[in-house]
Amino acid sequence: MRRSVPMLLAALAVMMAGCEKKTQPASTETDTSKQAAQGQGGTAPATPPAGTPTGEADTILLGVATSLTGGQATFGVSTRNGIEMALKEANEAGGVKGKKVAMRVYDNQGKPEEAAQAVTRLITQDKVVMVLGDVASSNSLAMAEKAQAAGVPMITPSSTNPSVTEKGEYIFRICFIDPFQGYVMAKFAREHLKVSKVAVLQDNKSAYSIGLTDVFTRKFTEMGGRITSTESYSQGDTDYRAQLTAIKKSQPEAIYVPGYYSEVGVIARQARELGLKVPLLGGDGWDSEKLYELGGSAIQGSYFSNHYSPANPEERIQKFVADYKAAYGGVPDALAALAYDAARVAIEALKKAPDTSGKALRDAIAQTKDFPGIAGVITLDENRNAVKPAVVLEVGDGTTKYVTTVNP
Amino acid sequence: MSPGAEASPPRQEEAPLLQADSVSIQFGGLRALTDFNLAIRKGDLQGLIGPNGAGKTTAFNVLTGVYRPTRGDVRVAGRRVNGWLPHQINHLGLARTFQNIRLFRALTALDNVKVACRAQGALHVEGADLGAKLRGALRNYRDWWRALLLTPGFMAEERELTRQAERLLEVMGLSHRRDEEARNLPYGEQRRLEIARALGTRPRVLLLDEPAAGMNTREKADLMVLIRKLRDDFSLGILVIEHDMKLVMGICEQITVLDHGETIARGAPEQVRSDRKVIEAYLGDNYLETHGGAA
Amino acid sequence: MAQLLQHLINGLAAGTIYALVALGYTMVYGVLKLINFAHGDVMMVGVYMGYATAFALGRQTQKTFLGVVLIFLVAMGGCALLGFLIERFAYRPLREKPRLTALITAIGISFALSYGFQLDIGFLPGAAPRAFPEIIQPTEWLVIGDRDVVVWNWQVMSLLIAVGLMVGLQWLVFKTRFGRAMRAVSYDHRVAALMGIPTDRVIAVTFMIGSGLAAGAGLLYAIKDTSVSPLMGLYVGLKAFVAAVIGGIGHVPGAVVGALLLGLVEEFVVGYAASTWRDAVAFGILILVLLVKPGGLFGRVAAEKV
Amino acid sequence: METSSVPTPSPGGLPPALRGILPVLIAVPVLLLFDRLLASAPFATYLLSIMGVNVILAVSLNIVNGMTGQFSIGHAGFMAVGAYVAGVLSLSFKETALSFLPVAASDQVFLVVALLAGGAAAALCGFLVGLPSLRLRGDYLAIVTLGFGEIIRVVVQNTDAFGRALGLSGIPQTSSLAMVGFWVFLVVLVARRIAYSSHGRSLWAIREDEVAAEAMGVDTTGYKVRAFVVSAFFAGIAGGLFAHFVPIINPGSFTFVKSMEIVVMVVLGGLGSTTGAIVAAVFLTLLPEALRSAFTVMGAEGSLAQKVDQIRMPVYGLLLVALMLLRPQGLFGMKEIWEVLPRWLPRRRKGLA
Repeated sequence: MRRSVPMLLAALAVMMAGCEKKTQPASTETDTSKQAAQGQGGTAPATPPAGTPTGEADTILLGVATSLTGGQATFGVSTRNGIEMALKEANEAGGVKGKKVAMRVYDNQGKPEEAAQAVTRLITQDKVVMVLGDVASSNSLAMAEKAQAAGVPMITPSSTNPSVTEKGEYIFRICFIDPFQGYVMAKFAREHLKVSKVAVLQDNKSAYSIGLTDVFTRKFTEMGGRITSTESYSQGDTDYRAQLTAIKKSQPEAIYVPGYYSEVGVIARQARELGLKVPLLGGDGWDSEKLYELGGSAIQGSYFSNHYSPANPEERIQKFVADYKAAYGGVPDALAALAYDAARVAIEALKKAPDTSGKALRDAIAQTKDFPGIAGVITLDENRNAVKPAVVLEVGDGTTKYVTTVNP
Repeated sequence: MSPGAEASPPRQEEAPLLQADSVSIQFGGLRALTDFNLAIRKGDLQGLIGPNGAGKTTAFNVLTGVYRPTRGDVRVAGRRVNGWLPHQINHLGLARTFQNIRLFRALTALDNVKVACRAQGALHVEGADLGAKLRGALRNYRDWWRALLLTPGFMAEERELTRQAERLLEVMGLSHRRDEEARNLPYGEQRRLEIARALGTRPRVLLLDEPAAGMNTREKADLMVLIRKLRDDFSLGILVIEHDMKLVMGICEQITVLDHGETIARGAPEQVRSDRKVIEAYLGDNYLETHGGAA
Repeated sequence: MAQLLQHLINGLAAGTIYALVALGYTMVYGVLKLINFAHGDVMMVGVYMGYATAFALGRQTQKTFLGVVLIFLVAMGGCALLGFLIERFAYRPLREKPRLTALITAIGISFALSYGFQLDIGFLPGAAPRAFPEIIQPTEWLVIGDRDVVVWNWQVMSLLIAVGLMVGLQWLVFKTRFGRAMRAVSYDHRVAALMGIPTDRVIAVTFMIGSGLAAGAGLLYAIKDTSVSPLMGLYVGLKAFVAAVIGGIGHVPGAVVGALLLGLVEEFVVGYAASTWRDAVAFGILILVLLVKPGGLFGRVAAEKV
Repeated sequence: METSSVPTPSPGGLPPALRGILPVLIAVPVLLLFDRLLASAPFATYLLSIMGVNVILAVSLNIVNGMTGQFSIGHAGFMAVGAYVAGVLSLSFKETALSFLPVAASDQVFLVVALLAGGAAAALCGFLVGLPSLRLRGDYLAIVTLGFGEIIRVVVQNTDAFGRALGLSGIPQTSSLAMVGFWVFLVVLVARRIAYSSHGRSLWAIREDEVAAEAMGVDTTGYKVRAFVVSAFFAGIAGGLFAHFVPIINPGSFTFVKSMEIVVMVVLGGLGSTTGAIVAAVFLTLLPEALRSAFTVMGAEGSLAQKVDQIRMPVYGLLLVALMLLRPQGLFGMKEIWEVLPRWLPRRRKGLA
């Protein structure tokens, strides 16, 4: 046994020596070596995906992976409904090149490993030509890794974290990103509400919330405002009085709460209870009918940034809202609208592309320009992100009021 | 053996293997043991008796390190062991059995003994010295590696353990139960297996807690012979807790009598039997009737 | 100063609820030496029962005094029944088995309840949180300054209810025949059975009382935080359990002290230090207390009989 | 798992120095072959990898919960430590390679180093958790391990280097089926050899009767801590592997629920049975997959197949309760599959006759 220790040390020394030797001369070829490294583990994007030849079937299958169980299940359900509706409409209009478009949905339970498993199953077992999903950015990231490696295009309807589309050229997004949303609220607070002191209450369990907080804090300070205090909570909490009491002491003129509706409603109630009368500000995580139930009258008069307003009088939007209500009951939230848009972008790409190979579809999606989506006009930039305006909505009694649109 | 153990002459003969110096223990307000003294040397065969709740088992627990004495010292092989852990005290050569049999029920008879053999063969972490502890821990981790790699030394050690354990089973007449799970053994054999297991730790002093409980007369007679034989063959000092007066009087050379945690008598069997206090506290208590007579 | 006072009030309000839940843990542990992991989830079920009752009563009736009493009665009664069923069919058969078996069973029940209630099949409510109706119209009981410190009627009410229940429990355990039987069972249920104490019945009733208390606590909790969700039991249950262990599990006043302590510490950690570390602090205290005083602040570690 | 059936007792007539590592020498080429065969089936590879990770977790937890009789319900915490440490290492050495090796091989070397670092970090945590808390009795230990898992989560959520709530993404996907298989094989080998050595007997003794074990000279605290360390090490390895094929980790993957899944596997397999843990882990990993496929084939698109995921957790709960009531010793009890199967088979034959 004693002999093995020096041997181990020697081996370690050799390895370390090797390491250092490599790094300097290899700096030019790191890119290729990295490429190869990834190819070793999964499949290199250059190799044609396994699921290409689906020509003989009379349906084209799209894959959907989203969270249908767990804390954010309502988001996943909206996403699925939106996609389902778009597919139904497309099929009623004659499908794509004479073929029907169908989807296969898997639940990722809100966990990245399940998302990765679901997307792998979609691509290799079900041989889908394209993947749609998810809402939560960490799940989309896991899916993006697999889709990129397999060379299957993926469109995320509503993941706002910038890093998702950075995974590679097969990953697209049709909504705006967190930095923009943070900027929108900062601008709105400064210019529209004309407040200069804002407190922040972030959800420490959610990357989305942390991301928005960071950008908002930066932008708001740049615009001459002041963040009076930053507090945090964890998803699933129900008592926020300690944080709110601390916030109250800092005497803000508004509170930025970039969390999810499930917590925001309760936060609003407790803020009012503690005598905090200032408006709350938030992001698209607020968008759910549940918000009115949970927040009651306390949440009224607060603002959040969103992808679209169901109150927008434009005809196609009203038609979408009416159709959705008829099919699923309830006003479609932004996630449903975005999912609907994503599916339509996907169908459009299927129509335009010469075949259903990953590369052809990828190129077709990348060319999306001035596409009239429900949630804004979609033009994809060189980073495969949509450049879109955001709307700011005011919460009313069981509904929202359109306030303003902020352009990028 | 020479009486008057408390005032043992210094340096003349070797220190007792097990010694209790006015040990007291208190649980909350309850004084479970008061000024308990004891000395056991090689070759001793002593008894510890007393009515129920007199503190006999408590005394065992203090001696073996399960409880820490509130006052007084316990010395094993000349070392003060107050606050030591039971396994450390065991490594100094003190082994015991339990009143309510505590075998490793799901292990085979052989494995029961092997556990004890192994533990003794392992390391001696003595006292609370940090350096010793670290050395011991490191050696233990190395031992695990040897087991994982099945080194020749490790294999030989395992074979040696098996051989030792088999020999002890043979001594206790349990060879035919070698591969039987301990819980499936009949009561008497379980008691004997406990003794075999205790012997596996290669003790110099053996504490037997009611070894004859639940045995019939014949088994008891056999046990008496066996205990004597063990003392001689393994050159042990033995301390027996026993309810059965006949057994205690029959084999012990010196008897300590406890009542309410206090030592009320000590001496040779005849001496104790005629002690007035003992008769009052112990034999007077309907004891003769219920236990079918002693003297 | 005003802020400090407000934190104190918040902390006490949270602490009293923890205390009521912690009492259930402590009672069950007292008689069965079992950590009833499912306790928090029983509480959650109770809250949903109250929620359903409130709905059945309608917007007007649920706010009347009788309506509130009815809601509490239904929830507490229903939970007592649930507790009885769990004890009868899941724990009783395991009483003579190793303690680990019962612990695993408790964890299993906790899982089945908290995840079962997340399904949206049949009567099950689904995962999304719901707003608990304001069955008690919140009014300000005490306002200091320009709403610098606000104390609400329900905060006072839940404190009174909690204290009342604790006193009642203490009286039950130490002054009644049933309490004596409970203590006997707690000491050694086999011996108690030999002495003619109906052990099964005592344990069942203890379970029912504990579960009923949990339902009451859960309702107060739902009134306080205005929302219900299937996972609330796990969160609150865990915290209450921590509180019970800190106080010394099996010790009634200990559970209360532990719970108030935990409520205050959490409040002050969030209010004055880093709110992100709150959950770590709760468990940190737990581990610290267990290391320094393995039996909790008031409990004693019973020396194992050898 | 494909490796599980390799029995530990090695054939005689071999040079003794070789005997200890012989099974490894046999396993490696077999695994590599297997890996090659499945190279064109990414889904099977993914599923088998997940399964392998679950097997490692279950078998390692079994060392503490089964063999030693302690009750840890914070295993996911150790897994998280391993995953994060290995993930951070791999991310920071992503661009580096060893000059004297082909890139693929050098990646594997880095993977192994990252895994070992993750395992070591987890083992250290195991030591830290184990050392003080193992003095506590069963249920208290359970709650402390649970608390430990939660504290890990909070720490990760507040550390920028660990990506906070978003977690780490872009970890190189260098893990392969052969690598996972190799560790599965190793953990099984280690568990078996511990179980059949004097160390294992000491662990069993602690499980059976701690007081008696202590009185027989077994350093119970020491053994418990060592069991914790070994168990945590492999949980860390499992986490590291997990991080390298998912390949994104965030705190949501290592919650109390994950710990409970592992506990269910160990209890279902039988506390103390290594093969039981393997069988249960394989079964519980494949069950939802199989049900989902079955529903999909039956044409119940969507609705039913999704219910599988929904009802999985409550079913786990009920399964635990039913198991404790009907068969508390689990599938195999303390025994291994080859000790149990022969006894089952004749009985069934008798039943048929």
